[in-house]
Amino acid sequence: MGKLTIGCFASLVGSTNLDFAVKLAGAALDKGHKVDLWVSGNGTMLSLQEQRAFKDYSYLEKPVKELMEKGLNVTACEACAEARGYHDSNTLEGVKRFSMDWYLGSTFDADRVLHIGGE
Amino acid sequence: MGKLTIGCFASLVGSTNLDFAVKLAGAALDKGHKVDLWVSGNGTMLSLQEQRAFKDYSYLEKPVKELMEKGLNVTACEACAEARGYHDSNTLEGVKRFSMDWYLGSTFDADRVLHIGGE
Amino acid sequence: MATTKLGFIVQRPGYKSENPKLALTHAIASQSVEIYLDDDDEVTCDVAFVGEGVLNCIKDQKALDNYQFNSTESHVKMGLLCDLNIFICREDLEKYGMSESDIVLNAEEMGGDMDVKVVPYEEITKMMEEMKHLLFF
Amino acid sequence: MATTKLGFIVQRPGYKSENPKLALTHAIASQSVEIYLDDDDEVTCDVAFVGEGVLNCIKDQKALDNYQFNSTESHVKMGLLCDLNIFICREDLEKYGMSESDIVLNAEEMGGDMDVKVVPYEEITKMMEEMKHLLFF
Amino acid sequence: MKLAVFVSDYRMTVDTLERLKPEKMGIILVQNGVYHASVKENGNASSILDSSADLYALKEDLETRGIDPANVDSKVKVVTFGDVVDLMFNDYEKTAWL
Amino acid sequence: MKLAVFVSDYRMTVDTLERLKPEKMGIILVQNGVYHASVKENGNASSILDSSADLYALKEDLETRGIDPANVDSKVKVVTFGDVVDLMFNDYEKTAWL
Repeated sequence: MGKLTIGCFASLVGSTNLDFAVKLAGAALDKGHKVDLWVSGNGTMLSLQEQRAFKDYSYLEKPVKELMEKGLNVTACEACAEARGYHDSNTLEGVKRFSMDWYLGSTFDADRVLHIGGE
Repeated sequence: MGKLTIGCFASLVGSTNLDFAVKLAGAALDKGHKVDLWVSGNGTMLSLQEQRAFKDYSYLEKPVKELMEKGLNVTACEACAEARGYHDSNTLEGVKRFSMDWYLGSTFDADRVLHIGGE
Repeated sequence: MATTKLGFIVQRPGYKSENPKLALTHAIASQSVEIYLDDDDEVTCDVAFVGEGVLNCIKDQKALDNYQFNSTESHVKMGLLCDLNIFICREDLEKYGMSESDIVLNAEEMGGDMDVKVVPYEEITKMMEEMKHLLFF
Repeated sequence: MATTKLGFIVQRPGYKSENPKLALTHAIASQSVEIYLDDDDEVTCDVAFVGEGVLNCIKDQKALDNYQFNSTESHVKMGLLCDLNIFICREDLEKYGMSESDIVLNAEEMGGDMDVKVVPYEEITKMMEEMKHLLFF
Repeated sequence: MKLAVFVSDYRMTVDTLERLKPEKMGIILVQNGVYHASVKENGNASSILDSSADLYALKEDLETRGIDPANVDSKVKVVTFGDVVDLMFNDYEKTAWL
Repeated sequence: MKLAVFVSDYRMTVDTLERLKPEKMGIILVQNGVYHASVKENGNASSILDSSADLYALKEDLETRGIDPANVDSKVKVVTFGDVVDLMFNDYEKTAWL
């Protein structure tokens, strides 16, 4: 079993990039891999708590919480989050916040890295 | 003098769509026009309070406040905001939140509409 | 009594951005706009799918099963249910190898009476001429 | 002691998305990554601008004057100041009608020693082969 | 109709522009759209400059990207945000943001 | 190198794909990239299908867009999220998301 680091830099609602990242993370965990998920840029939207669940919009809080219980490690870029008004006080429980070096640190011993940039 | 309604549906940081919308609104106000700014979709990011000012990111809270003092009318799409975790309690002071019909209502007597979609 | 006509032009496929859905939800909001207007005033919305935008109209989109959110198809149906004029460019359907059998045509199963209007691009040009304001998505 | 090499490939112009800047800020973060690693382990980052990505390297970008945020140019200079290898594809510069006189070449005025490396695409391919992981922006 | 079309991207992702045939058209290059005013790809200027529309490019967006407004194609008039407002109100009736 | 390239868009905004020449390449069509697996533009299949790479398309993303996985081009293998994980770990070493 290996380690997969996913970096997702795109936004939550509309583009399905974060939806894709979360589903892929789930599939990798199910196969016994360790998974780190780094969200940066607009992708930090994932880390904000109390997003309302509407059927017209992606709603990832529930699947992310379930995957964190299975071991998914989610970290948001602190500066990208702060610039958007997402602070420690309104971050989803269990999601960590670090500076960008965390992502590089995660890639150090990753067997595979999937960096979702493309916006 | 006329009325300009701007609808901005794209995100705050990175794309300069909201920056553009705010500058255009300012230029129109300076010329004596009335300006309504509707933010929807990822554009609702504009409405979240306490965004940290970093030189690497757009920071629109200050210019938006200044323009609101000059009469700029800013309204965010309530559902789009809620879906992203932006609630009444953390909305920038002076920014209104309504459902999508507000945008259509604003266009009713607008002389010009600039709808910034394009994502 | 006055009417302001808005033309919504959807030029891009869905799912990469939520704009095609937002076009439909905003157009549907014309149903409740009177709370902002004087009696008898109204805002009406026509919606046209052009270019790659016609890909939004493919039927049997299983977004709810796979990603747990409503498909763009369901939004098109909601628009029909609200009696919006929904135009689909015939040339662009053909360009992408599609015919009427591949796309949403109506919202009959939800009790809707309206059909989508598959029309030559020329008709969409005419619609754009008639509108007071245009909103491109 | 082990080194993990990352290759950052910037394929798009800036200002439409913040990704080109985030490529540089993340690559620069390799300077402080040791807090997450054992002694002597390291992560190094090379950055390459290809395709329309080379437009990020045009000099005299006045983003701060016009939009009150740092330009992508200033991020390229910060990368040089942090001694990153920054490659710019020569064929793509030529494709877009530019020469070395149009682009950021160094960060001398900030005390940097490194120059950007304007190289044939082949060199960038070689860099990509050498890296353990690739990150496309 | 008199239509002001905002082109905000260099790599166009829609084909709408070439299909619009208003009686009067202005193309306002903004954001990454300003690259059309100066960048030559393989020696060729952008095909947008072949349009019979009136062509404008936003000064602030040119400068932001390192393009000297003095160096844009002679067919393109460099305008400020204030000029854009005047164009919208005085010269055109409707707008399209592509 | 052995490279898995994720193509996530129908209208490509980069020219990177045709320039990548790894020893072994897989192209995984995801998100709006899945349109390449089935849509014919003016009667022509996507030029991506001419690639000598191994071609895959994500089942969930096909279905989401109303494309029946049974109807994709015969060169394209339909895969699940789980299959994508296995491809990444077993068949390729590096990834590129275009």
